[in-house]
Amino acid sequence: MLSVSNISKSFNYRSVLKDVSFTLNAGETVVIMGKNGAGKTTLLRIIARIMACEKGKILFQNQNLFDGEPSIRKKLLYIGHAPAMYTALSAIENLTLALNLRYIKANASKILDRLNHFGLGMQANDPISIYSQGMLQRLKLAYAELTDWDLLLFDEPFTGLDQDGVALMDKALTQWIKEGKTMCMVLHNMERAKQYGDQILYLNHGVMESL
Amino acid sequence: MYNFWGYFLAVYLIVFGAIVGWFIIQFRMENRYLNDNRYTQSE
Amino acid sequence: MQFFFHNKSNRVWLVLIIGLMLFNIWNIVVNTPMVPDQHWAQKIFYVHVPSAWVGFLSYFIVMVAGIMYFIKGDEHWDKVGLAAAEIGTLFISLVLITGPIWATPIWGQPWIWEPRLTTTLILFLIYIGYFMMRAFGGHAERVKRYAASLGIIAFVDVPIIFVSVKFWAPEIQSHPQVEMTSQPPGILIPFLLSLGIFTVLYRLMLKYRIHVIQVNYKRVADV
Amino acid sequence: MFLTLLKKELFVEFRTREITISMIVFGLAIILTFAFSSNVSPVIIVNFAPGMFWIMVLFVTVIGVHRSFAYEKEFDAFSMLISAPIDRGLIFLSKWISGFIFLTIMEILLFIPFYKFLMIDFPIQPWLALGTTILINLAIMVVASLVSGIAMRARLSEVLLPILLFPLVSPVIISATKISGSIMRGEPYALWDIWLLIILTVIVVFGLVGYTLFDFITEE
Repeated sequence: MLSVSNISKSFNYRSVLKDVSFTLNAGETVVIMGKNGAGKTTLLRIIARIMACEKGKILFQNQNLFDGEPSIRKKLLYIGHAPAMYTALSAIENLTLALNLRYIKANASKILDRLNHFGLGMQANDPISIYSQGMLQRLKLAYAELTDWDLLLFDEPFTGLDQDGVALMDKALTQWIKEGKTMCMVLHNMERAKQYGDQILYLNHGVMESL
Repeated sequence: MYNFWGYFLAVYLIVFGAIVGWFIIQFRMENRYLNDNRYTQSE
Repeated sequence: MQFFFHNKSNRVWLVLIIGLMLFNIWNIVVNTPMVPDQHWAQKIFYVHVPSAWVGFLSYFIVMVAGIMYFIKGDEHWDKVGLAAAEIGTLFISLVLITGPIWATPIWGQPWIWEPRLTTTLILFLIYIGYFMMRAFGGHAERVKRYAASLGIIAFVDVPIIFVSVKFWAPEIQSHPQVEMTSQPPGILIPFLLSLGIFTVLYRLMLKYRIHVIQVNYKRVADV
Repeated sequence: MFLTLLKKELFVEFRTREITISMIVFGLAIILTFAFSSNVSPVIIVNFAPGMFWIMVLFVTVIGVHRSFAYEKEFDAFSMLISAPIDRGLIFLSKWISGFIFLTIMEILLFIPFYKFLMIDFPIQPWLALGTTILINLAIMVVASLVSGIAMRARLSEVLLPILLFPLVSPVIISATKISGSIMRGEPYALWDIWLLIILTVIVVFGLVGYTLFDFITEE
């Protein structure tokens, strides 16, 4: 499904990723761990083509991600720390926009139903600038549920969630694993990594080691 | 009609002075970088 | 990494160019005819016009380096672009200094809004922005991409600037480049010779600057 | 896909009205400064009016374009656009056209105060003036969007944007002043057709260059 080969990225000549390679087959879930600043987020953003990298090749569904057409990334979804949405727009408008950008027909009732499911039904029409960190995290979950993706790059799903937020996230993740979806997550605590990850990779000093 | 010897001299001094100056600056920079570099390697 | 002039061919080139330059100056001072009303001032453009030519050639190379950097993604092209931008700006500022010096006796005041000088000035301002962007653009890797795209945008703008300025500022008759084609061989031959020598000098300067950037990059990257 | 992006630009602007408000108020401030600083008789002002108008438009474009990229940075909204499976040249086009729309709205609103405050009479053929202004807006906006794509993420983007923009857009400003001047004086088309050609070349050339380069510029 995804094969990342010898990615290297440096900021002001300090190399953050020296030579990162790993492969991820369909239906598998990979958890990437590492200290802060090890380059986990950089790696995910490079795969999502948000960030450029100096060297390296990435094949997604064995098509070259760097030189290929943009439409290759239709089934690749990246969810980062920030919700990547417009503060001025409301939750519904943001989701409609995000889905249209991915060539998905977005009907309002389906969106509203997902928002209700994740406990955001009441604030659906308020601009997301007033959302709390936990609500933003649920908005991301709703977004992930609505888009049909084959590979999800999820950056630290559990930050800023209260009790039932964590429960919601657990339910969603286990359900996706049951459905056989492939995911690549960045996590921090070990037993969650063991619970979800078929393969756990440890990123330190710019190189990827499997634990 | 006085000839413009002064202007001619000024222009040539500026142009060739700048070019020679540039070479000197490059040489000094190269010197500094290489010495700096040699220092780290020999450590 | 060793000194640029350690390897034999660069040293030979340096000696050759010094010789050519001295010959060039001697040739201009002695052999070129003295134009009646301008006397020595007319000899300024044996240096002024070649510097402008080298400056524009250099900005063209920045564009080519930018395009190649995007196609190949190879680090080397960014160094070529940076070196060419720096040397180009050096020559263009020489043109902007010598231009008014030449204009004071001939046209009466130092700065005249005429097409060529104005185009050179606007290009100079664009490259001030280019170097500011290289300083404040963000981390080095991103700045390389921005610099390459700015190099392309700047040169694409040159013809547009030249045409708009050509109609905006009235043409002054006694402009060196305009006169060039209608010159007697006595003036034309030394001029073309000087042009060639300046281009050869530029080639050596470019190679030298790329080498110095390479040495600096090696030092920074290893640390 | 371009329409979705354009709709988003207009929608966000409609919701916050940041760009239009700041453009109009800033434009008015510049007009008043012109009026205060030049209390000469209108007969003399007429020669400077086109130049003043386009200087105002240029400064207002810098404010507007800067705002339009600022709200992309909140909540990292720009990464939604970049990671989406769309061609990034479309982002450039949507920024260009939406900026153009805001600039035209701003100019229409400031058209009357500009002429009234400087006490000069309106151009003889207003439709011709409007048509050329629209073309000139397009030309200014294409350069502004391309340069703001570069300056957006820089640390000193407030300073870097005008410094990069003004020299690059100078041919457009020269042509714009010439066109507006001759329209105000009601000169025949033959006199200022060359300037219109320059404006059209800028639109075509920078549109193409922007479309191809934006893919490299937007990546972080």
